Amino acid sequence: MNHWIIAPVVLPAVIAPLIVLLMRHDLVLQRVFSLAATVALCGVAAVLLATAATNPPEAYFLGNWPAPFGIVLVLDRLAAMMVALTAFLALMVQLYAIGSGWDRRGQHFHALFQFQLMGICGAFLTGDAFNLFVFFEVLLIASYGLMIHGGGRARLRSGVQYVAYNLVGSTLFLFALATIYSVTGTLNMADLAERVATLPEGEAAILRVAGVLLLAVFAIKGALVPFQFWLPGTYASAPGPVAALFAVMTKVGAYAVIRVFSLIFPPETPATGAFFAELLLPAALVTLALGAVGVLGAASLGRLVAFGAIASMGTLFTAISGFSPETTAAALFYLLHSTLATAVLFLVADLVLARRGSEDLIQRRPPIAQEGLIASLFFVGAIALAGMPPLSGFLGKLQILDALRGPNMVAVWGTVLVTSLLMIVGFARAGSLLFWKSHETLMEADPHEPDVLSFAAVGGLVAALVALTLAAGPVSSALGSVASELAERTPYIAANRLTEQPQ
Amino acid sequence: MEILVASAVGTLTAAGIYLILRMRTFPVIVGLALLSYAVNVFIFASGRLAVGLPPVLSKTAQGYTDPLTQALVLTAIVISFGMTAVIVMVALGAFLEAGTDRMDSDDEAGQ
Amino acid sequence: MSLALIAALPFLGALLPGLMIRSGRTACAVVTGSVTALALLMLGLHAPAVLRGEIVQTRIDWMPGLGLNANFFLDGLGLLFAGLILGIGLLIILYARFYLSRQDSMGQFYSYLMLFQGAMVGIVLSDNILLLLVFWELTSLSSFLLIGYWKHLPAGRQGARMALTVTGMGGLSMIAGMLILGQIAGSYDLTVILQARDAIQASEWYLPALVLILLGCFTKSAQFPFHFWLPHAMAAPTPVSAYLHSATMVKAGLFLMARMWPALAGTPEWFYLVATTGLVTMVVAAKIALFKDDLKALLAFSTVSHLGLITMLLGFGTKSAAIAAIFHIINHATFKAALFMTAGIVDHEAHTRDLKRLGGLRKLMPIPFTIGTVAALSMAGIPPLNGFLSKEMMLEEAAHTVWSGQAWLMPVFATLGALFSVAYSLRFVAHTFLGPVRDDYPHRPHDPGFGMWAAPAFLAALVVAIGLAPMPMAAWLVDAAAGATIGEAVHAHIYHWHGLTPALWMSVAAIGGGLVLLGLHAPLMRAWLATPRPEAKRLFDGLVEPLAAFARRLSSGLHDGALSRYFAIATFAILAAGLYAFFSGGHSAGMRAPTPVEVVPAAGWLLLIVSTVTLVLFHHNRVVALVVLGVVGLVVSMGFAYLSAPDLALTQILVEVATVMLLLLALNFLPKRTPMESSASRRFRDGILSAGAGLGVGCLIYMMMTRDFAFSTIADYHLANAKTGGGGTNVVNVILVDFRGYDTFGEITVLGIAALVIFAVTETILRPGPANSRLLSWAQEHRHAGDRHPLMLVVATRLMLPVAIVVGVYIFLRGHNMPGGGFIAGLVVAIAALMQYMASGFGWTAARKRVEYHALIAMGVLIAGAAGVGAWFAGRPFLTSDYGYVHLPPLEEFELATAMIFDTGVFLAVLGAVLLALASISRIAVRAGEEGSSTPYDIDLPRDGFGDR
Amino acid sequence: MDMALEILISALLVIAGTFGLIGSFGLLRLRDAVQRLHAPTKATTVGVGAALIASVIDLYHYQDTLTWQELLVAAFLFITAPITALFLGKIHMHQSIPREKLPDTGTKRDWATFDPTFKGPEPKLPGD
Amino acid sequence: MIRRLFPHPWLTVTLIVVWMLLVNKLALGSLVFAVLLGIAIPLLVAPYWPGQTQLRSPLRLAAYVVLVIWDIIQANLTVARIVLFYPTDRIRSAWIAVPIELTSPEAISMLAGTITLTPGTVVTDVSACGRVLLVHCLHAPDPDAVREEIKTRYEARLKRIFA
Amino acid sequence: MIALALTYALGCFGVALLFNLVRLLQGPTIADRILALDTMVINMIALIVLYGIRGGGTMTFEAALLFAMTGFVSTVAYAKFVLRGNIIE
Ligand code: NA
Ligand code: NA
Repeated sequence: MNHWIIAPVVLPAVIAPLIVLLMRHDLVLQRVFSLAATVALCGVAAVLLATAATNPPEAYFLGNWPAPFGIVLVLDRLAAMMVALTAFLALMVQLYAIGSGWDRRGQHFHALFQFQLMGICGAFLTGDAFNLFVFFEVLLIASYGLMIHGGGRARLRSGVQYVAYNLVGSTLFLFALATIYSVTGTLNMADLAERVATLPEGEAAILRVAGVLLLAVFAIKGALVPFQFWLPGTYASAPGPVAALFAVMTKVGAYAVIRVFSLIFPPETPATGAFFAELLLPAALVTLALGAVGVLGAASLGRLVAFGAIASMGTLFTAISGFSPETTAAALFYLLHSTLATAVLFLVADLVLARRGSEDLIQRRPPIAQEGLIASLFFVGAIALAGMPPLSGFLGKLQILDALRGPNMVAVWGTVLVTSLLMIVGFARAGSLLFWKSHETLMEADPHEPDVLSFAAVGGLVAALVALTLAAGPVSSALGSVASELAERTPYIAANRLTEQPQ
Repeated sequence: MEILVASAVGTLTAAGIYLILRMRTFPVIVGLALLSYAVNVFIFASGRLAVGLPPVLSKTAQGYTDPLTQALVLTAIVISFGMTAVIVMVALGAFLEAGTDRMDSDDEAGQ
Repeated sequence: MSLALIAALPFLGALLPGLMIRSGRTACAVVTGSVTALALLMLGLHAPAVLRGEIVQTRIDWMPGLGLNANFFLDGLGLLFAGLILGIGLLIILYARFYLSRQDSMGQFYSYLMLFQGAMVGIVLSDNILLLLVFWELTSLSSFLLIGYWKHLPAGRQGARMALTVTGMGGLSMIAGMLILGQIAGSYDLTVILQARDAIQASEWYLPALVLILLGCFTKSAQFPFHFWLPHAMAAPTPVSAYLHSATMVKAGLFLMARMWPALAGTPEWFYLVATTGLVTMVVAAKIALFKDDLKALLAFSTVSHLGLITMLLGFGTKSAAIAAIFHIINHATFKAALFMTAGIVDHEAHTRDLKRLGGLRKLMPIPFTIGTVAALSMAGIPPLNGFLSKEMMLEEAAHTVWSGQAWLMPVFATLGALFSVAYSLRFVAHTFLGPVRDDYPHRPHDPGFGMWAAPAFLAALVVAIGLAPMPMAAWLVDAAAGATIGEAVHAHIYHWHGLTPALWMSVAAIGGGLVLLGLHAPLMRAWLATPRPEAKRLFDGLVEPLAAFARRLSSGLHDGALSRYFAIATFAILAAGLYAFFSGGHSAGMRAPTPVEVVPAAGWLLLIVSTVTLVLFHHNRVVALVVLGVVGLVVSMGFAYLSAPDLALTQILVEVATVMLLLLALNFLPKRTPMESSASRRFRDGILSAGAGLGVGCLIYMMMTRDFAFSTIADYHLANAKTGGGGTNVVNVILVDFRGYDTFGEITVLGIAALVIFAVTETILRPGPANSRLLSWAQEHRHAGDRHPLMLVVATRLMLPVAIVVGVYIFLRGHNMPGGGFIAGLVVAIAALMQYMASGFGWTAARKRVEYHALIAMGVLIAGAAGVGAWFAGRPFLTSDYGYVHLPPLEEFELATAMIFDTGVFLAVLGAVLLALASISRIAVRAGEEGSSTPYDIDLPRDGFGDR
Repeated sequence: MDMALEILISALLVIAGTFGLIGSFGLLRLRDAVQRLHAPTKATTVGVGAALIASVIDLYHYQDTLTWQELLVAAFLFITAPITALFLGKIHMHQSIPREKLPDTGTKRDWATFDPTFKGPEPKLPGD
Repeated sequence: MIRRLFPHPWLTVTLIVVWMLLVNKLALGSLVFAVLLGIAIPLLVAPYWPGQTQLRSPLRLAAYVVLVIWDIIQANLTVARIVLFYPTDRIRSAWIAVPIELTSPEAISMLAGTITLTPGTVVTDVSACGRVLLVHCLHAPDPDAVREEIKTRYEARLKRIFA
Repeated sequence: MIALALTYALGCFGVALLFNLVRLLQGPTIADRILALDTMVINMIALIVLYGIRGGGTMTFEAALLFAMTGFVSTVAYAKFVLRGNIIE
């Protein structure tokens, strides 16, 4: 059995309590250990990526219980990719948090950060529906802590909303899981896939309800309309590096949709058919539109980026709703891209905030330290998130448009392109208001130490975007194989070695 | 018995949702608590009802109820306790910082 | 490879200026220029082959899956454009070196310029339409940066945004068009698409694709009605205007129409769309140009007009028109760039570009005057300059083109356009250079240095040279480019004299009319100024600003933090989707026998329903709400006990108490009442929504409970294997610590994190800030009773704390076989500890605490984790358990299971988490001025039995 | 013997039920809050006590297991009931009864509930 | 040393008994474990129970418990009658202050507990000096008799039990 | 006979619960409500014991114990809140 599979969960799960236990009062030690753990996680992710690329999906039978009776982790290409993305993003964000001193502004940043990673990795790796819930909760509760890290009026007030909204989401998740269990009698995802495929006709209605509830849960995480409301306030109020890390949190929702609805409820399922895709697509398009409108109308940089994130989720879900290998591959490419791009912009927003004290886009302010560099980074991030060339966002959108030919083509293309324009205009407005200003009011820029670590972190993310762009060919063919593995389903199910009831 | 349980779950859900639609943090938290009662019973009942058939193995037992849903509910109870604790604290913090316990934060939409 | 390198060189060059600027402005310009020169040189190396009719290709895979590849090819058309871009680029670099002032950041300028140059070269060399799109959009972006280069000018910001908006929109529509085109042709490679004319023009998607692509071309080339952005882009420094807005970028649209000509042209749709647009643009823009006082605005509209001219020619769809178009592209590039640079020199020297403030410069700056005059005459189409040649060709084509059955229309309007062109060209010369020398220039002008006039002079020389000797100077290039455009070899014949053709008469009419117009300029100008007309900026602002304002209202209106509305929407959406889902699927009624109803459970049910409803009705009184919530928790726990779930009952009741204590601790600081805020209609809406949700959930669970499982459940396995595999008879506990121990691991982690979060929030509240100030000035709402720590409670606790710990140990140990376990035990002990806190107070109790709660949590998670990791050493997966029976004489045999280690972790984590959470909140009260107690109870006993006081 | 035990058990059960009901009835019937305090805290204690004894005997008789665990429950209730009553009584004294209606302590110090350990504005009663 | 190891010997005994009651079987293993707990837990909670209580006579304590149980049963009947049959306006409630001589907190608590458990009387407060109990009587036409009974029947016995 | 007595006792405590509910809703003071809740817990403990007798199991004892413990703790908590505002001070 390949113990590497569980390492992304165990590693942070051990480091975090160790930090709490032994280095609670020593920030330097916390930083060293936490950073080392994240680096190690990157290494583990690389191992997993390599394993998954060359091997069929592999299950890890926790407690040595056979599936579907115990909990399994399943390493497949998708899971490995998501873990790797998380690890990389986490490393950059952590560098930024250390460089900018964000980790100093409250208690337990590093422990919560590691717990957050534990939750995210756990959610990506699990092959059990209820365990997915548990790790959703781990990642959520850690995210609550990170979101309100540092405290303060605005953050706590948005924090209440964020927590409340997600608590409702968690409750909904439980409703959904119980409903699924009551219909199928199992929780293992592979087993669910098999049972759902052969479900008696009379159970279809309840199953569909369960599916809708699940979709709603994932939609909350993924900020899909009409469940996107929590995002702008939360992301705009969260500490910069946390918002950047949250770039991958929305992707957890997207991941879950991909996983569950391509494994358990694929369009060829008799009981559900294309029902979910039909729900998903319009919602995704509206999400995209709303996000773009928000970008155009945002009054602060934080909210601008937050709406950009919503728009990117709309794009992503649009691609996902195709539920074909091509669309999934396109979606995954865009997923990688938008995670990095959103993170870049949130970090840039924090750089601006740290120097200016406000992200207000309306009032003109004196220039800021390192303005040229920050402006360039903003520009790069903006063209990435708006999906302008030459960065991967453009390639991603092209791929999505190319893959989504069909009856809904006009609606999809129209929405994607028009919203791109709105976002371009929005980002251009914001950029010019933020960084182009009257020389008459020119004052000496606030002296602000350029902290190398912060810029290195943003640079690292930008470099990743560039790398993704340059290596788009190999990456997208790899993602093609991820998507086809998902579409095939049988390797994943076979990895679970489902055992019959001993009766 | 089923109809009692179902109506109880429905009532708890309705009450919970009504309260989370209120404007202050406190009723919302109470509503979330009710909702979590509702969902706990919901999960529990999804394993079907049984009276006098506890999930503890014994020679004299005439049968057993579904132990799995019970384990799931236990997990759910614990998690929602943690979550409730957090939201209570965050709500308290928000109240102390802002001087109001309004849930709707109309000041956050940007100027 | 070398084509890719040509395209890449400017991008690489974009990195250099920033580095070189430290070595000085000249070095910076030299390096930048060398890169361009190198690219030009490499291009030149390919020229012979291309001129022979060969096509040079480079193919690099980028995203083969998508069909987006870095494929480049060079044919005559590409050669022409690439030559123009690089050649004029070189001149602009030279010119800019002297044009930019010391305050301007030259490194940045050259970087942007090179970026732009690379994008343009990329467009014209692309052999893949997706690649072309990449470069296409890049030109929009880099031009955005260039137009906004002077950040201090509001006009620059707006012009940049307007240009980006308009060309960006065109680019996006072009994406759609190109994707359709690729779909029809089966490939995104241009060389393939250009061969697929028949398939493309026969496709039902032809018209949409054409419209979408043309939208891109027209916006980029500022064709009517998208012409308005160009004059505003003139806020850019003059080198930018000269380069982007006359020589190159605006020609990208023309290039693309020429490029796609073999595949798209020749249909009526093409003709009417392209030729008409071109014609209208030519006339309208020329007319506007006549009335512009700003030199650059005049030139800008003249550019639009000439682009319209070329567009019209391409729209005709004939070979000869295409040749004329290509030739005019060349000519326009030469005279217009020269004119822009001249205007820049004037601006640079006189510090104004306003024609009203100029005039008489002929004497002061003869060199610019000469250059400008030559170029302007060419633009006016005065023989023998090159502008004349191509205009003649245009008029000739127009004369023979019938528009929708109207033979007169094209020639008349073409002549009109030419007429305006003559007028504004001559006005440029006359009002700038002719007339008397004035003494009120903002700055006294004189001839600039050689560096500044070299580039326009060179271009003016070209104007003359091509004009005088078109065949040797330009025909070969026209042949190559036009051949590539049309798709077959052509041989252009360019002469000054064609005989007394209609074109000649039209030309004469244009020159004559133009002179008349110039003569009448002053009164015409007054009339023009008196005529109301749509102003582009106002129109654009009128469109974009309300749109942005609407966007702001919409998005912040929707996302205004009104959480209750968010919830209402979510509830409604889920309910609607759920109902839709249910009624669209097959459903059969359940057949499971119902469980009989007994009296006491029915009473419990009544209790639950009534108290739940009461809770909702009286929730405004928060304390009462909490008491009633206690009833709900009690009944639910009781229900679990009744329905064969003892573990659940125990856990639920314990958690309930902890929750209530938590809420009470918080409520101490919160308002004690919830105000009545919602309107009756809001309450009604919420009532409907929640009743609907409740009904839905109730029906769902009813349907679930009344049916049998469709498959055997996995719980059967748990029942069958709990004892033999997990070593315990309490199957629920075995599931928790063994079958699904991983869930439990996650669950205690959640609890631990919750406590850490609560601790962290407390810390932030206790820092200096509004919350802390509020606490320091905290005043209790009501008078408090005395006796904080009643004696009887303290004494009872002395007994109950140890007993509860014993009970905890007992419950922990028996958990594997009977209801109980680490979690319940942890809660029991935690609540006993809380009782101690309540009895003697936070200060007194905390001062005597032996362990850090943080450490308890961490140890708990670590021990649970260690129980999991331990299995690795036995070569088993995480959390694999083992158990055995130990016999230690004379004691009886007892069971030891590794799961107990795990459960110990659970115990510690739960204990630590609950205590840390509640203790954290208690610290807030301490800050609020509460004094800790130094005694276990408040009563002063006359003689105390011990000395602790 | 069996019969006697059975009667005993039944009697205990009837006592338990009766006193349980009386306790709650008293809670309903009695006039003021302090009076109501007497009913449940006493009668239910006996009610539960009888039920617990019945349970011990029943288990011993029918299940053949002598369990004394129930004693712990009873002990627990006996220890806690006075404290509950004390607290509720304090609330009454504090909120609903004028100080004059209560007797003096006869010592220099007042009743603990009124001992001036806290100074603040006049009460605005919570809870109603 | 012994005092250090057994801060509250009676607590140790109590815990051993409680454990044996809990496991509900008389086995050597359980007893060993009970003793271990009986030693460990008092040590653990010792900080919360400062000082030591002198229990002079455990036997008298047992007798006292029996007496109280008997009184509870008797008084229950009385209260039941009042609750069921007395018209509410005929119930003569009374507050009485009961001065006490007990000084150890455990003894005072035990007295108060006894009074409350005996139906008809409830201790609702103690004086701040700890020398007077405030007792509410449900139906006490003669409050002085009640005070006297408390002092003689319970307090006197408790004085002898606790040092 | 036992069965009959058991049913009687169950019924009594069931009705008692409803009495408690009425007092809970009626109040009028917060102390009345807390007392009603506390009594409810006691009645439920009785019910647990009675169901234990009916089911013949020993499983119910710790439920009774923990209900007693939590009932007490929560009553004290409510009361301390009303008396002092802060329950842990
Ligand atoms: Na648990
Ligand atoms: Na009592």
